[in-house]
Amino acid sequence: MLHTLSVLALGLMLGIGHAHAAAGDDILDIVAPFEISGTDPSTAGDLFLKMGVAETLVGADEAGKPVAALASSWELSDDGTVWRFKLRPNVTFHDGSPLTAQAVVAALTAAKGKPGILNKAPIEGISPDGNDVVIRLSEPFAPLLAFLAQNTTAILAPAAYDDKGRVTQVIGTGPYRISLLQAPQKMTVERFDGYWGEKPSIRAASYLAVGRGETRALMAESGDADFVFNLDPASRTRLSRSPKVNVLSVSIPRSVLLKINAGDPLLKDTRARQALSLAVDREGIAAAILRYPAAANQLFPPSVASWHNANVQPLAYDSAKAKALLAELGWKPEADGILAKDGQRFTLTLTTYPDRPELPLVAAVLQEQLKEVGVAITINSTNSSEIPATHQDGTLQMGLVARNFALVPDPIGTMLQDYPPQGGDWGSMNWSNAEFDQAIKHLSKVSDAAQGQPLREKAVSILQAELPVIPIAWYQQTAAVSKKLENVRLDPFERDFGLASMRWAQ
Amino acid sequence: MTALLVADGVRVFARERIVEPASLSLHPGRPFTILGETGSGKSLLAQAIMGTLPKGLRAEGSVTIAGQRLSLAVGQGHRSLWGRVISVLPQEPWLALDPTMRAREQVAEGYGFVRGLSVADAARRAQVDLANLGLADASGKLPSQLSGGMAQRVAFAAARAGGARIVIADEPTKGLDVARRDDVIALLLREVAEGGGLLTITHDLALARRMGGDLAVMLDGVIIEQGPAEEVLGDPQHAYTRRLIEADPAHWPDGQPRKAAGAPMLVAEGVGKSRGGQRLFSGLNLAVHPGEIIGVTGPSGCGKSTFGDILLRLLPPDEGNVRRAGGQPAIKFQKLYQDPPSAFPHRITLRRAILDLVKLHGLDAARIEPLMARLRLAPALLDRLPAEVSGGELQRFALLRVLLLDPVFLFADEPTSRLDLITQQEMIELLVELARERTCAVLIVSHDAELIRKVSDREIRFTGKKDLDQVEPKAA
Amino acid sequence: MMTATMSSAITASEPKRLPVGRIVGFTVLALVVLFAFLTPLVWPVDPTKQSLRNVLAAPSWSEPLGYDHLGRSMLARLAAALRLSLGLAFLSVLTAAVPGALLGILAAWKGGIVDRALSVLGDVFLALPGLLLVLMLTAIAPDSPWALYVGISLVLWIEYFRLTRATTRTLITSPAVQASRLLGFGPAYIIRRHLWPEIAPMILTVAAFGAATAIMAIAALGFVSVGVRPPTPELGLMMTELLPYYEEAPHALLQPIIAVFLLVLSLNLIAGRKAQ
Amino acid sequence: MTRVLGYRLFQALLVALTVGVLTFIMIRALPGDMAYRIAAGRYGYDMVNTDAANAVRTELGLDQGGTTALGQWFSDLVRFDLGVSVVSGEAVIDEVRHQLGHTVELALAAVLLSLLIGPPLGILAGLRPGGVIDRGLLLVSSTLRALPHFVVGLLLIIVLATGMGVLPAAGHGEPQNLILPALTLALGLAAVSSRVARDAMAGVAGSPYYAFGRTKGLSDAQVLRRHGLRNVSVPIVTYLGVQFIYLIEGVVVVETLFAWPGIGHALVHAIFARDVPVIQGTALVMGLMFVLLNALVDLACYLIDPRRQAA
Repeated sequence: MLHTLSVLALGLMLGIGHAHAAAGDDILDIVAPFEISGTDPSTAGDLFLKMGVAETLVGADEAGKPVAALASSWELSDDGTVWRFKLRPNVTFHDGSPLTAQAVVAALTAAKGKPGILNKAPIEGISPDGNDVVIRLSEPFAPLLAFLAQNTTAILAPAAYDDKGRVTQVIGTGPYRISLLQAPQKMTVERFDGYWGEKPSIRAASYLAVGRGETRALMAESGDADFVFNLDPASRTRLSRSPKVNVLSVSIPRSVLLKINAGDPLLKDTRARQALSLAVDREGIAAAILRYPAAANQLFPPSVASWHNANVQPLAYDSAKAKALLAELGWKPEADGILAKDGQRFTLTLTTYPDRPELPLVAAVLQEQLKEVGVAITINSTNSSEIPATHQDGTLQMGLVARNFALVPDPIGTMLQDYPPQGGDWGSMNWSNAEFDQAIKHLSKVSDAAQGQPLREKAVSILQAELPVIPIAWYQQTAAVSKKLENVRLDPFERDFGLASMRWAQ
Repeated sequence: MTALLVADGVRVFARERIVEPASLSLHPGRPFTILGETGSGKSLLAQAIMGTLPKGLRAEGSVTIAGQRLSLAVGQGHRSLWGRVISVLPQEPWLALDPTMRAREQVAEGYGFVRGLSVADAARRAQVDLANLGLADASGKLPSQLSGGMAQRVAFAAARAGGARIVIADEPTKGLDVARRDDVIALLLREVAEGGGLLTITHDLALARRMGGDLAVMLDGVIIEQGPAEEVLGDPQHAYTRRLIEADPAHWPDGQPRKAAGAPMLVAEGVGKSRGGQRLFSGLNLAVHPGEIIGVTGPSGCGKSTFGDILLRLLPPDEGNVRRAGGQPAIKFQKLYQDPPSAFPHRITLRRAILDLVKLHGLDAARIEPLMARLRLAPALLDRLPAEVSGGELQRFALLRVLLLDPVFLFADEPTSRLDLITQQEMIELLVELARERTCAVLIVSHDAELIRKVSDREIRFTGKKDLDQVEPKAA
Repeated sequence: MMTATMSSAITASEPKRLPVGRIVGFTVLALVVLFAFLTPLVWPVDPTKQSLRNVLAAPSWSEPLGYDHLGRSMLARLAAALRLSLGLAFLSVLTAAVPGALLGILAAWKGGIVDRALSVLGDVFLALPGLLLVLMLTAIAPDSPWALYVGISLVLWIEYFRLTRATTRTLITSPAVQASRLLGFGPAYIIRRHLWPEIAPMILTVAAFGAATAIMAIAALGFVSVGVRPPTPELGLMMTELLPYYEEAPHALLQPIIAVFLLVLSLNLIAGRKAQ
Repeated sequence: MTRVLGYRLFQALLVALTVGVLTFIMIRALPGDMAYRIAAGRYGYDMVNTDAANAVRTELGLDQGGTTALGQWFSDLVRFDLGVSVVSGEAVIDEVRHQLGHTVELALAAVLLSLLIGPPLGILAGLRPGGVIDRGLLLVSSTLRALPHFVVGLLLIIVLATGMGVLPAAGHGEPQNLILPALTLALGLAAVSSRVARDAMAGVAGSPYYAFGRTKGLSDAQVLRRHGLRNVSVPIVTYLGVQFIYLIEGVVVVETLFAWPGIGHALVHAIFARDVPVIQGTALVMGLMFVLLNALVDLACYLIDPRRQAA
């Protein structure tokens, strides 16, 4: 009460002219849309990793290749089932306790017991061995390194867990330690002096979750935030003209795609899916909604070099051909232009979710474009969980989703989840292809990049031909960064804000 | 003896002139009363003199107060006199007292802010004033806790506290019953006896008579007669003044009481009623015979109206019972209300209201016209809303409405208390005449004992003592 | 007669601006309604039809209000959004007013247990943040205006209930009603001639305010992405969608804002200034 | 007074009862699978899948009957235990306390600001009905009332934050962060409270006791102080009670616009994520706050108005 009053009085009496300190001090203010949904890495690990609070056993470089992190090196047994990780020496947690093999095993075991990523690897056992951590697999599993770089596997100190395995406080090993955590919106961190690696230049930083894109843009514009993550297309255009900020962008392994129920009578025939794909004007969508060159002519963008296949026939826009294909399947337009066959009309429900604001817009454009070729779409914009839920109960017809292929730094992790023979919540549905399955299965066992290349090309070309999902657009991540800040790089895998390497301009 | 206040050619204008030039002088120790009906312009005249005319009205002429001459056209100079030299005893003191301030404080303000006394002194003086008025206990009370008479006295003390010797009393007896009215008159006269100036505005002939001093009679914005009160009232020169005096129930011709005849058609036996835990009356017996006129008097709050409502079965009695003899249907028992506008649906025309009634009971619409003529109601009035006709006219419409149903019993609850004298007389004459003609029994309630005495065949007098009641035949 | 004119001249110490305000209010509302409902007849363009070439184009003769960020006709969208807001507001107010008023009369008339039960029900709704109700309902049926409609009606009815109950309670014991009863009139007559003429103007006032509240609420919910979803044109949603382009295309963002402004202002003017 | 407070207590009980039952029924009626919704809330759209949903289902025992869960909630409530958020795993009471604190801070600042803006202007206008101030105020308040909160908020941000750069656009933590959201709410509140004050003042200034005060010899300032302010403040304070509803609704929009971590914002999120305990707890606390505030208004009226003390 008194506080409020005095603030008000101050503000009013000084004619609110008192310049705000938020962005003026040496605290780096970061704003992003992600809410802090708890203290457990399984729910909020991404933010602890992004803010440099927690670290994983394995890291990833900008191409997604595994690099040393808390594990300084590793080796794989010849049969490909036993991984031995050598821990980096002289690493301490923020509470001063040392990083031991026991601590790592405990953290990984806890992570494996919770929804996340480790429970999807064929792990038989995790055990300490001296200063090493040994992970035994039931079968060779090449993406394990990428899995161990994923944020839900972040390593916290034993003191972080209570007796039931729940995380009560965040004690990591990263260059920054948490000084204040106000879930779900605010977190402040300060430099951790006992950090094993290079000492960061930025002393302290704050993180604020701001859900509204417009508000984030306004904060960048007004100088309230030094680093604003995830800009909406319109604000990006506006901010790029602002004298105070630089707008950075990086192509990321995330694609907008139409998840299709290939078991649906209307969509069973590959030609029907191809027709839908041909009816989509991707360039138009990219220009109007995403406002950067993002038309996806295949599933992966060129930046994901290992999975981008330059040799496949690009997906194109040709509504005449789309109509021809549909006519070939026996569909005839009715008076209102909507196709029908045997008294059944070509109508589909498109499920999407507004968590990513561009999705409903893209859905609206798709609705228009598909109407051109005689396909009527009903848009159901709902909770993101409806996609996996309706996948499971089989009622989904089409879903418009933004899929992150870098859940782990190697897209194979996502591919394994999304495109298994029985279908995946965020990938194929009632579609399978023996050649494709073979290729993917093989890939999960091959750890050599060059060796996997033909397999990847094979898999991508099958997806391109059969279209269990129809790629629409590729994403770019964008951020507005204050000109006072130097050495800012955007991580295409969205693992890290890069706080530790930033510095104030002199 | 110099005049305390002289008004010279005071006129009031709205768009046109609504108060014609009026002049008067107010002397110490001699009350001055302006008598007139509602709308005669008497209050406007007083407001012009006081300098409190509402927005939209302006005055001309001049007023000299305590030797200071003010031009009303200029409209300045009053403010410094208010409270110190001249003050107003407002009408309806309940409304004129701040509802959220205790009585003593409202009086002490005059001492504190106008005379500049300290808070303690002001409070002490206020307490003394209130005690002198018999209100020592009321000083800590809020206006809502005061009776009308007490509020009037508090307002009087508050008006006087600033030291003003000239008091303008605007309808000081409005809404007070007879006993309280006498108290106020005594209070005002005491002030005059001490050498103060008093200008009273009233429509109440009895008040004017009791005040004595000088009297001016106003009609349609004109002072038609002015002079010492005894002279004006004793030998009125103007036809209107004569008419006004004749309309006083005291001057009505004595009626011819009739003996009750026939079997009683309405019988109350041992009726009793309480309200808010207080016994109003009990054990009342009454037999109403066809065509008789029964007067009811008594102080306010004694249960007169409640008794009438019980007879009409609008309220259930707590004890005893009411019987209707002769199998008369319910609609033959009707009521006339005290405040005519509140007894009609507000938003429909009188024609609509009456035609609704005709339609409901399948009455003969042809009866309306002659009856309206009898009641001296112009046909054009039918197309007005209740609020657009005068109180007297509306009460006659109410009479018309019930007479269409050929009632055998009519409960007239203070039917003329909101009407001016002349209108009152017309109304009562018509009521009595028509009731007699149709052998309709009437139970008429009034606070005016004179009126009751003149019109009724017999009288019930509520004494006001809670469980004592008295039913006595009228002394022939 | 002089009496009547004189005293009304005196009591009207403040100028009677209310009728003028109402006339202006009704005129503006009528114009907005005409715009909303005539536009599709005169200008039959699909409000969801996109032409990506025309994104954010300024007004021109061929498209009087310009295009939005997806190249949709602003004119068609604005008219459709107004129809939605007006329709929802009208329906909510109607469904709140009719049962609210009837229950109010019932409670006052019957008194006793009926009155107490209904009043307690009213208190429950009063004590519950209305927003919660609307939010929950919109969560049940995320895509449809139906939830907004039910939610807003449930919040609004209480006002009518309390008002009619209070008015009826006073009127029912008034001499006028007593007189009508004595004269043999039944409840239907009393409602028609006594209650309705008194209650109707109040209901108009509350309804106008209620409609304004509803329109604001729908827009506000659209702004927090609850309620109707894209591509349905809705005023709040249009503002949210066009907000990022406030520099590029201020004309587009201003249109829904002006539409809400005119609607709410006209309704407030109709309601008059007393019944806040 | 005891009666009034007793009534408020009764209202509070009603709130607890209805919030419990109503939210429960509604949540059960929500479309979609609860386990999936909660999983989406917990793990985000990138990580929600059937495994996560199944884990949630087992962990939270979502298969148990509805009545059992409702009974559990009520028996916990009696012990002031609102349960644990199914999304974050934090105790609901802690989450609500944390968010409520921010909302109360914001709301309080808004009410105080609005009281500084609205009633004084309204009283000035009411002293001269039809005058320049009155007409000007009518224009401004009509305009403000016809503009949605977020439009006002945005205008303020664009002018004061991005334009002039004197205030932060959004965020919280610094004292200055409070000013813009509070001002946004306050302008909306003042637009109405100024009219209430104006009408009350015009009524009081036209009343016989106000006129009597003047003819008693008091100066304009004395009459205003002695007979004006107290009588005007009763309707203004009473109206505050009504404004709290408006405030609660404004808070949801203003909090999302200004990234203010309050209870309205949290409620919207909890509904999206089907965090039943948080929804129940938040709704309960909001309802009880509303009742409490109204009780405070009753108390304030009681202190201001001696009529209530006498009654």
